[in-house]
Amino acid sequence: MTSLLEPAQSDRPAPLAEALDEVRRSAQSLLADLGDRPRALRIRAGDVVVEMEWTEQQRSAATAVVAAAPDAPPEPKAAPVGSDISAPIVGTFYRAPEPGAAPFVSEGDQVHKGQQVGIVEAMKLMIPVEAETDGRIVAAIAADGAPVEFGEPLFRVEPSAQ
Amino acid sequence: MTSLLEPAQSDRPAPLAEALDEVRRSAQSLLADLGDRPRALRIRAGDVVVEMEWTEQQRSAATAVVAAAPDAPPEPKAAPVGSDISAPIVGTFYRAPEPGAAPFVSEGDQVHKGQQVGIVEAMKLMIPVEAETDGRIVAAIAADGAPVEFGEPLFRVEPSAQ
Amino acid sequence: MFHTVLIANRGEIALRVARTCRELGLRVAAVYSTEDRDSAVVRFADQAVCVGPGPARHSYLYLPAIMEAARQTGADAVHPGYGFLSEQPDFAEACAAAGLTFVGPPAGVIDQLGDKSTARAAMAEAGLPLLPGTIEPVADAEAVAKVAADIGYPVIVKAVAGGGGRGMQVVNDPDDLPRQYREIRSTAQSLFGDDRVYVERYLPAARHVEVQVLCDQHGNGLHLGQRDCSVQRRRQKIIEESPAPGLPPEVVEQMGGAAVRGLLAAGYVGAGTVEFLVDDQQRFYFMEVNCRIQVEHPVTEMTHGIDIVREQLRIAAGERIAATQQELAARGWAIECRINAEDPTRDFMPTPGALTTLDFPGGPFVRVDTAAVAGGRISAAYDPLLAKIAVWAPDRPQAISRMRRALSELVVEGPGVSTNRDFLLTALDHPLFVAGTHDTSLVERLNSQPREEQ
Amino acid sequence: MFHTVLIANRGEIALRVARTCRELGLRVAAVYSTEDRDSAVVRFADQAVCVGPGPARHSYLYLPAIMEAARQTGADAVHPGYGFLSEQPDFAEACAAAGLTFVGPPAGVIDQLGDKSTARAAMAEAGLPLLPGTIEPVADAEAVAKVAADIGYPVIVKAVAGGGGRGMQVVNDPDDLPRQYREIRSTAQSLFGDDRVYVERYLPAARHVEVQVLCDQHGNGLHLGQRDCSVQRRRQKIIEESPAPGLPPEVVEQMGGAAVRGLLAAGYVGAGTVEFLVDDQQRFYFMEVNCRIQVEHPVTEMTHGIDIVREQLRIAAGERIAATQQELAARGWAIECRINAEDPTRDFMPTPGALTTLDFPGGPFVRVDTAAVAGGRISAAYDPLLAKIAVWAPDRPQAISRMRRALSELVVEGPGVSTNRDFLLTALDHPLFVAGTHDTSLVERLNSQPREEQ
Repeated sequence: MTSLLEPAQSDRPAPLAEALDEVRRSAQSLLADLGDRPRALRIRAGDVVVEMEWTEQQRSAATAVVAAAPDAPPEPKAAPVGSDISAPIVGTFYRAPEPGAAPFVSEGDQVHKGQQVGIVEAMKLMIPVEAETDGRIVAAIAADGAPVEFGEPLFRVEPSAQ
Repeated sequence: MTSLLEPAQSDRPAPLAEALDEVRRSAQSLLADLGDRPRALRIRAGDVVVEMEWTEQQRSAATAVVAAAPDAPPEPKAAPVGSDISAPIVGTFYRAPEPGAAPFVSEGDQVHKGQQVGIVEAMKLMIPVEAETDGRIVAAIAADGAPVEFGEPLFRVEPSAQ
Repeated sequence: MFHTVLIANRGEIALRVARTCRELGLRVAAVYSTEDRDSAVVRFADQAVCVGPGPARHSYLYLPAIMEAARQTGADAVHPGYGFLSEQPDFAEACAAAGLTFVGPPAGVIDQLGDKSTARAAMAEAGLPLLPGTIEPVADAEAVAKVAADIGYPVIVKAVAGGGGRGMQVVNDPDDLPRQYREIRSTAQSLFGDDRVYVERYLPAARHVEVQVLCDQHGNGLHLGQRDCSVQRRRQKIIEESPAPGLPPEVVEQMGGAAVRGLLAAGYVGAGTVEFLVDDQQRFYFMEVNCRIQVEHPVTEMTHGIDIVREQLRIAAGERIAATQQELAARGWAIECRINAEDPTRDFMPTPGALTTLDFPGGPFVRVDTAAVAGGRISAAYDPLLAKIAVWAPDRPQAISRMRRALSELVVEGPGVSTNRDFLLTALDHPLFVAGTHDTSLVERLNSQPREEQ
Repeated sequence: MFHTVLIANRGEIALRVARTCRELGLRVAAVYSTEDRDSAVVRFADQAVCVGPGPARHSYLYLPAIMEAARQTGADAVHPGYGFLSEQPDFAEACAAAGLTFVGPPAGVIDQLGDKSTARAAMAEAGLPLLPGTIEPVADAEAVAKVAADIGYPVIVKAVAGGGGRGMQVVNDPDDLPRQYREIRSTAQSLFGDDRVYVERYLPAARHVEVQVLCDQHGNGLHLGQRDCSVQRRRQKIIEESPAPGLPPEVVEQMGGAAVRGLLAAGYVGAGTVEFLVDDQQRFYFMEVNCRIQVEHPVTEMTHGIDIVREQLRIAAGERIAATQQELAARGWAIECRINAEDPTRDFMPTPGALTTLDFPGGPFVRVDTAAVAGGRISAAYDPLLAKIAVWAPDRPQAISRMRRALSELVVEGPGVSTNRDFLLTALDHPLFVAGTHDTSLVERLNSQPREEQ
């Protein structure tokens, strides 16, 4: 019950909330009326300041961004980032060509683009996993025999300098 | 389909939306972790700047305001602004004490605080409307005999200099 | 039928009534306080009038403002919803005087049944069983003590003007009686402006079972079965279901018949509810009449396939009840949970505030009645009811499973806002509730049990 | 009963199935493509596995990925929903081979009934009426011309492997036949990898009426009445209702009996739908069998008070159908509208995109099935179905009024997103729909009418 927006038994939002609202609305309505975008916008009202700037190419789309940004979807759970090698299919990951054999690659190894680094088995199909770039295996992320989902990172690779 | 947020066939929001989101989220999470409120906050990331200041007494409630402001309800339809004289009850507004009589006040008239400027009739009750401040009637907004809602502006008043 | 219906209420019930009006092709006029400018019913309505500031006594309870709103909108009928002015005889009378149809019983009937003393007298005369106690108000502490000694402790002292769980006091010990008698009279005076009280036997382990009745203007009446509302916190219902579990068919029939007889004898018109207490021997006792639509009406609608608000409007327009009691057939089981913005761990203290996230359940056999929207807020000025979630299933165990699923889908987030969702899930899980043998003491049991035991 | 059910689908139907699994106490395993990472069923499920990228052929249609997901989640049953792999005999077979219960008919039955030629032969043998035409595929244009001359124009040439409104061509003029015959074979080859076609009489003014059937593993079968799905755009249903308006009771009974007889004869197990065309003389003709749950199953659930997904799961678990046809009782009228993210003014072109505002209807007798959430989006990778809104009422006129009310509450906003809401309202208002005498040509009528005339 400490929110300023909802003081017990009061009919009116508190001053800060009102001012914030006013400035936001004023900025939105100003921008809506302009049609195009200014380079910069700064609105100050009492303790509240809204300051906005746009680059040339951002001007045309700024309104949609302003309106939609608060509802943007959250970060994907397991998106491939950097130069990870990720699973090409959901299945069981194997680091070696057969049980007991040496792994295709180990941490520290140099790999070249297209080199096989593992296998994902799905429905008895053995699907090779290949390096997507030349580089060095920095970390083996998924364990041998682990169930992996599509797109799950298997190795982290530091790409070679071009 | 011109929104930057949803380029056709792309999985990722566009850079500005991401940055805005990132900065807003970063501000929110920073503030949430702090527990109390700083005097000022300024975060810049690329083209996006969020700059916030709090006064001493506003500190405790700032989070709620930050969270709630983007979703705050729209502008009240008929909220009294400035020094309007507004209807004290829903009913029928009369500018004169009886049919055919001269109006209580006309545009340009000086009024003093507490002076009767009209009547709202509700359920046969005649409720006097009084000036809330000394000043000059700038505009008569509601017509004689008009139905008015609670809080609807009746006159615009320019307050006298103190 | 009418042209324009003014809905003299707010929140979910205002929207509920508006929906049926729209379906009937009637114009919807809403009223709102400055707290409710952007409410669901305001957006839904064909016209909306601001009737005052947030505090209800200056808006939703302020008769001149509501009557003016009816006049300005050209309404020819007024639906009062529940709470606020719905059971004020003055309001029904003012509507009649202004030539408006009040969707509810006549002012005189509200007056008679709203006073517990005259209501008990009328129902006793119609042959309804009452708990041992007084029908007339008792004049002083000595008279109360004498009655209490006759009927045996514990007794309950109730304000004649009370209702909705307020203005009553259980007395377990004769020594406490004089003090408690004084207190309840003083409470009743300050709450209702009427310090008359009466005494009856108190049933510690009773079930709260009520009968939904419909009476038209032509002397026809029928009932739509029972609702069990025994799960209550601070004497307010939080889980309701229909039919009432474990009630023998002959009791269902007797209680239903008694309720219809009682209301017809009182000259009732419209939808009304007769509340009974049922003891552990399945004996039932008249408690009170609610002269309005109930919060929990959806469970009856789901089992009977009847839109009760539609029936209210048709009856108010003078139409006859076409069906007979024999033709009505209930199907399956329905349960409603009231989602309140409150904190069950802090004695159900309301937790109003802004709603940032709001996801309601959906899918098969789930009904949601709410006026809350993400981005809106629960106002501190009113009751903390956030939503009603009702489910239907062919039988009670499936209905409980479905309600558990539905509650698990509910997401309510906002700074400072909490709900009773988890508390409701705990109540649904209680062995007594699962068995359908719980009574009004269930919530107390839950609160007095350490969490480990549940 | 099972321990874990893998739901091999997405969108509203995946959530629909998950809800019933939860109510039955079954663990829910979901699959998702990278497009659906944050979908409703992913959040609802006990476990979720990413099975591939956005394009369905690499995820929801990719058998090895789905089978691996079932293995990884420890599923003992697989529910295929509708579309995707639901009517692929290979999938049912792979499940059986992996020791998983496939919630649907055996692979051999799907195979037989999915081929229109063998399906028509089987149903003809079971005594179901067929439109005049060929049962065996026709080999060349000359043979088609001969059949067409026998049965009379217009005729319809259909791909044996077709379905869902794709792979068919109406021929009005004998002169067009050779060209149109070549075209449809070529289309069928590219769509289904099977260019066999057959010919039957085309009914320009037919109603599409289907029967919901349930068959258990013990040879018991019954039907849950009819659904009329005559309101179609581009041969896809947009408004469905139950019962079918204006169908005489004897036709209801004969068609229902024929559907059950046909499926039992085919060795069907589970929930299936037999589709019929009904001409203006109320004669009905077998069209096809759908070996899965239908999009429009909610209307049957509402009139019968039966959770069809629950029955699917119980049947798959080997339970017997306990009820008899005589014990089943439908109540009232239900209508469903499919809300698609599409633009009716641009030939129903899909309008995928971000959803910034999303308000669904609620209140009495309204059901919403959707996986859409505000802040989410309608993906361009899949079908543009945004939500199903279904209503129930005691009779058809009230159901139409209620649907109009419910649709009026719907708010969908987002950059570039539009819906068919207003189009649905126009269809509901059409005098032929209001009278219940419309047929599958209704949408064409609406589109060819100038707006002023409506």
